[in-house]
Amino acid sequence: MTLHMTKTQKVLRFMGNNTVPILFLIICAFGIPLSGYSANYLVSEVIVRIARNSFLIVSLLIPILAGMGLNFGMTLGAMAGQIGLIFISDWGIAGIPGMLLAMIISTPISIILGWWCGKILNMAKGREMVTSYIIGFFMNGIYQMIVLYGMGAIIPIRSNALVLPRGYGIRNTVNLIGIRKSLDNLLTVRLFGIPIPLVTFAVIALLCLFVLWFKKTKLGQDMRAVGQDMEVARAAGIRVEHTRIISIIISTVFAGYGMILYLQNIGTLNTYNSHMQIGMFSVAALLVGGATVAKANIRNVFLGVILFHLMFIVSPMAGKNLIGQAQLGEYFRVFVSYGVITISLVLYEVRKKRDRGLAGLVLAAEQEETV
Amino acid sequence: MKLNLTRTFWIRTATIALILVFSVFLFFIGKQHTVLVDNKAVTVNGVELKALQLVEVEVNTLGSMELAARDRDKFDVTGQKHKVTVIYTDANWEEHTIVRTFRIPLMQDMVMILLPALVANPEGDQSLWLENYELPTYAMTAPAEEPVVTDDLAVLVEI
Amino acid sequence: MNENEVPLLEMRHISKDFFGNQVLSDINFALKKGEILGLVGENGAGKSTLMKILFGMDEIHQTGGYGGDVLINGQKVQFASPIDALAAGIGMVHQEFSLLPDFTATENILLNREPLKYTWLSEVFGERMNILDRSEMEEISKRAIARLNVPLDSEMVVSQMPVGHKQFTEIARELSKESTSVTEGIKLLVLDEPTAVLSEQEADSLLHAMRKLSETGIAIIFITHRLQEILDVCDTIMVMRDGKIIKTVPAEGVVITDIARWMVGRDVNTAQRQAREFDYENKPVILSLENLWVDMPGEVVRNVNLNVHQGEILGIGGMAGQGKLGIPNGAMGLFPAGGKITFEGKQIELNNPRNFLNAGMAFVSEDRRGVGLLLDETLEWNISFTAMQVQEKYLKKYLGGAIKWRDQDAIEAETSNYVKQMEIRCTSTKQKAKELSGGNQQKVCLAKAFAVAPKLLFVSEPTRGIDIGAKSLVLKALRKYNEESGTTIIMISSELEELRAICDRIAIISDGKVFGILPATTDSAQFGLLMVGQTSALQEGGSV
Amino acid sequence: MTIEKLTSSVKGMVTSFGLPRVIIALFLLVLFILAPFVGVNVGTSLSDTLNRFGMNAVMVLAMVPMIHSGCGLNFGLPLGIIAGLLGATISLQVNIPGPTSFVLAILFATPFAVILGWGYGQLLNKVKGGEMMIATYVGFSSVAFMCIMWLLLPFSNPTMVWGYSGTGLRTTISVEGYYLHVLNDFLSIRLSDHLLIPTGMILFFALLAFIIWAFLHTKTGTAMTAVGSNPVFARASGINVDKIRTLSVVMSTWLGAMGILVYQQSFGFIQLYMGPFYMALPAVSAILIGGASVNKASILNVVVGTFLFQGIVTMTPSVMNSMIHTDMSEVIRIVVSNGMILYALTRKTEAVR
Repeated sequence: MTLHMTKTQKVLRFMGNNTVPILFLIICAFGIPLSGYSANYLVSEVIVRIARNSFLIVSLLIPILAGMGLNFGMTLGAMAGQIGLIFISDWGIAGIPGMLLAMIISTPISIILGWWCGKILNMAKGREMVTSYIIGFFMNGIYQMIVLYGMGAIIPIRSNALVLPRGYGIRNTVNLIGIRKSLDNLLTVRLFGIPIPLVTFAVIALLCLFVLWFKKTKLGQDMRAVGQDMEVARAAGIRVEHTRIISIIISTVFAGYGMILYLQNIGTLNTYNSHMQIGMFSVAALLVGGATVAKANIRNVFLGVILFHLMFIVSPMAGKNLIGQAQLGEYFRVFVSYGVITISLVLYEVRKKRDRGLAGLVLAAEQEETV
Repeated sequence: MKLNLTRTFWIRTATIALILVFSVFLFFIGKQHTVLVDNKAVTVNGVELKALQLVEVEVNTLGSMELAARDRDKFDVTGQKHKVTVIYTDANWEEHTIVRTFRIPLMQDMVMILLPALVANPEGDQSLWLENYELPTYAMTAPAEEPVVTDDLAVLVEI
Repeated sequence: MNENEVPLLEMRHISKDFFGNQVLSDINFALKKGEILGLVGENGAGKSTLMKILFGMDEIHQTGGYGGDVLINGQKVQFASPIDALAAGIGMVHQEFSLLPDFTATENILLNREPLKYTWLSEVFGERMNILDRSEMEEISKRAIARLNVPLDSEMVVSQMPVGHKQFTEIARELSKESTSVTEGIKLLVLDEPTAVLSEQEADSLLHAMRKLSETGIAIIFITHRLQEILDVCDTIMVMRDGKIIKTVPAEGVVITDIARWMVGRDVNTAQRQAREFDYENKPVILSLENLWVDMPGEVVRNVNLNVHQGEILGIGGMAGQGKLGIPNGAMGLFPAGGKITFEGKQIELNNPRNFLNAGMAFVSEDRRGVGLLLDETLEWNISFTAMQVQEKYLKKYLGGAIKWRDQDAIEAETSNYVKQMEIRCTSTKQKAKELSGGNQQKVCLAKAFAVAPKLLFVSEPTRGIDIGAKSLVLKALRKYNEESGTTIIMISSELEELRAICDRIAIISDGKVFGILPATTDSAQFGLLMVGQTSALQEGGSV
Repeated sequence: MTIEKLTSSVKGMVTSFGLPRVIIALFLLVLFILAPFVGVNVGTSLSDTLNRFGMNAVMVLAMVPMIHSGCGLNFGLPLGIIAGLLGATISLQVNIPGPTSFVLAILFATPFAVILGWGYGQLLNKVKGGEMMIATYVGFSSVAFMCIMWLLLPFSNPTMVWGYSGTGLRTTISVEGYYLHVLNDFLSIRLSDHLLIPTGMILFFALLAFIIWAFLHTKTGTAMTAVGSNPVFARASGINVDKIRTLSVVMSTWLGAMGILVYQQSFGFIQLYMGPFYMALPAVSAILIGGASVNKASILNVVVGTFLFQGIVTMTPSVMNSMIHTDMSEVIRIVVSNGMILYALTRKTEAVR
């Protein structure tokens, strides 16, 4: 039974379902002229960021498919990727072989971390998000223990450029000169003077194709089933817990690869910070693209990267031109990143409640008909 | 756990083995080395060789560079097998070109090509003109401890 | 049909007890290929336990298995799990839909049994990396739907389907289980109240489909409360009561009244009759419900009109899922409700429990653990809480009432009073509610309601899940309370005999509406008819 | 007592107390035992622990009302801290030196705490079941929002604003001359050279703890506990669940504001901008270490938890540093505190709601 909707109601509903992207369009529409950046500059910056970030964001899609919400535990994958990068930097492996080797090293680490994370999340059904978020913090402690105290002491690291002067522990920043932009610069085409890293885009396109293909596999179908109703899936003989763990493992592995891709573009690794931020920014970007906790697709990823990073690029300059303080714009974008996650989470919960209330409305309408 | 020698098991094992082999391969081709080219007087087999007046050196196709006497410079290369091209003019103002290939030991970060030795023994074994090079370990005056910032707030606003 | 044929399913001397509580005893029946067996009985007659035994549900194994033999095609079987039963060609359609809302009919029909197309990645990552063969899936599901002969769109998403189509999807899922090397095609289908949620038209087409299926040789066990449907479609009728088979008769020539009598007609002396003469007609109406609707999942109330007289004990009965539980829950404001409720002449605003409590009503919920108790708190808290919050009992006031301090002594005294009075077995009044047995928990719930000294008391399923001794204590306590303090009591129960034991009159709810109100002394067959949705010739017992 | 009896009673104690808690308590005990052997002064350590206990206990106490009403762990503590910061900065702006400024700070912080808490409570009522994640992000976004405000608000006290531009508040503001150590020094007892008891601060905490304890014994407090224990029961008993929850959130927010003021007077500085960002996590894990769960907490949990947590935070750096010349305390703190939160989140019994 459906409630009849008028045209204005439909528009309102569309607005309601796309509040966050619309909000961001408005912010960008005000921010871009205020910043005074040229279109050319903005486009080239956005392209750099699509190449840099979208792989990471795509890694969030699969747990959403399995109904586990936003995987804040993707920081675990990022850590694995960083450990891979530290090793190849130490060994002095450069270029594409270096990246590939870093990915190969990160894979087993990601798998173990993802498996562990999935196990924990199975113990905390119904509050996966907050749990995965805390897992990120917890693992950060372990990561620090390994990287700051273990590396150079127990795990052999030879390079003086990596190890702190005290003899163990990795420095704050690791220069990834060996693999810096090695993928981006492999094949670059200039369109209207804007450099486009073709190979990186090809890799991202390949990943997107994989995700689309994955949804058609048996495993993908099982994940959709588990995501909708664990009990029904279980009754049909699907191994619910196992499937959920696999979805987290896949996400973690991809996050690791995404991190390597991200850092090859940046060129320096902030050993103790990069991974913590990346979770937050990826989640925020995905939500800006119109995804919710329960539904996300590839369109959301790209729309999100574009809108979110446009805001990110323009806000310091816009703040400076508006108030005279660039600092203000920087705080503004941090506020917006967190704000957007807050709004999305709230809207999701409110909508969930509203849909539950809908059944009552139908009943009341029915009642009025009969009376 | 019972080991199931099924087809899938063998395929998986083979895949893992393949990835491991591939990693080793990546290690070989991706390993970065620094090749120093040195134009200083050296003594090889008891023969003292003078530095060349002016020499043009190129490793692989990384662009040639000119070295005057007592100059030293470097090339960054990946992989083990490389080619060095040396162009120099001898006392008779005749231009000579020497092209040699050489191998760098896998775990050696730095090697040095002794140009006078190479010029003197263009056909000789690479050990005559290529020597492993280690960065001198200076007696360091207790390096300043680098503060480690593990708090991710510091950079939160700086992306 | 050949009489000497080996029956498809045979059950011999099946018995089952849950920790000494005999729920099934000496069940014998046989089912032939293509036969439709109508299985009827009140709630708790043992139908579902019997089906659980057939399917080898975990619940049965965990409670010590069962006695007797189950034979399929003359072979003794014992299923370790429902999966095994499915593999042997037995399918079941539950009353509760087990469907995924965002999947299409096809996807649901073939859930976890999808035909796959090979991809090379599966060699490394296991067969779940094969992709679904959509066209094959479509074909299989269309074939299954065709066997049902209903207009079901295989590509429609379940959440957009009318209820009937969801039911068809469930049945099609069972039918799609064709013979493979490991599993056998469907031979026996159990339908648990499939028509309960259907419109008449939909139910007709389902019955039609059942006939067609039986013609193809599939045997069907059809569980329903709609007796007319049984007569329409079944070959054999089996009536169960109190864990025994009362009658197994061919459907031909049976009339509805017979079935109804077999269903409910138990020996009168099993339940202690405490009938009394109570002249409710001359008492004022204390509570009236008009056009009440309640959105309580699984117990939807659609349009209830009911007058309750002061001082009476009114019983509300009916089959599970018909809406009888929705009435007190909606009236007390626990679930969204609409309509009009008047108490002592004043209309009461709905959807806020406080209004009802303030007006002097109280409610003992059927969901003891979920609604009735603070499981993690002491008995004292449980018993005193509502009275403290609503009527400011057990409070010491300081600073002119600005500070309302919990009066521990008063709470303790009151609690031990109730513990003694109601014979609540506990170590102390400080014991946690979750540590008590079900019967004692129920007594605590009653004490909580008595503590507010209500003028009208809703009691929902007061004897659910408690042993016989506690049952009669609870019922006695209710009757005593009614007689001593003159409190009007509305008791909702699935057990008709229990209602007949203490109520003055009984309203039967069917399909979310009051189907009839009869004095408790009426012959139980009359109630049986009402419960299965047959309007009785007798329509007395006051205004509806 | 026989050995079996002993082991079984120990086992019972461990299970009732929770294994992680026992491990943490034993760890702290070992640290205290080791301390004199590695040349760490126990008196100083104890004094430090007490001081930190006083500084943080009120913020841990701020967890109690929300846990009681079933709103879960208050990851949104930064919101309360912001109310406290507003009170502190306005008090400094008014520029009345001495202990009076502390009273003023409390007075100014209160309306902000009530308003923010009320709004926050309304929000949490709309998202029942998903409180914790949303609380986290409400905390984060409010901190980020206040970063903008600290730059823009028209404060002018020269001790607070950036010297070179004359506008915008500094990142850290000293409270010297205002309320530095007002509570610490009140009735403080010096037992030895190394052992100083900050009586005033502990008394202040005791006062607030008493108020909360007393509140939980009133009619409304009883209702709050019932709402947390079983909201459906409470609703069926005529309680306005949303109102009680909002009240609990307001109380938590106000306690958060008080907590940061106590913290500042001892610490000596007001930390603005990203300062309050992660302050919720230590408080959350402290109360969990103290034996609280996602929906049950008592004053005792607060006291025990804060002591254990702060004890570890003070003892690990000094003892570890003297033993292995490595300061792993930060890592240990991260692992212990987040591990504790994870432990609480994954408990089956607590995952019911």
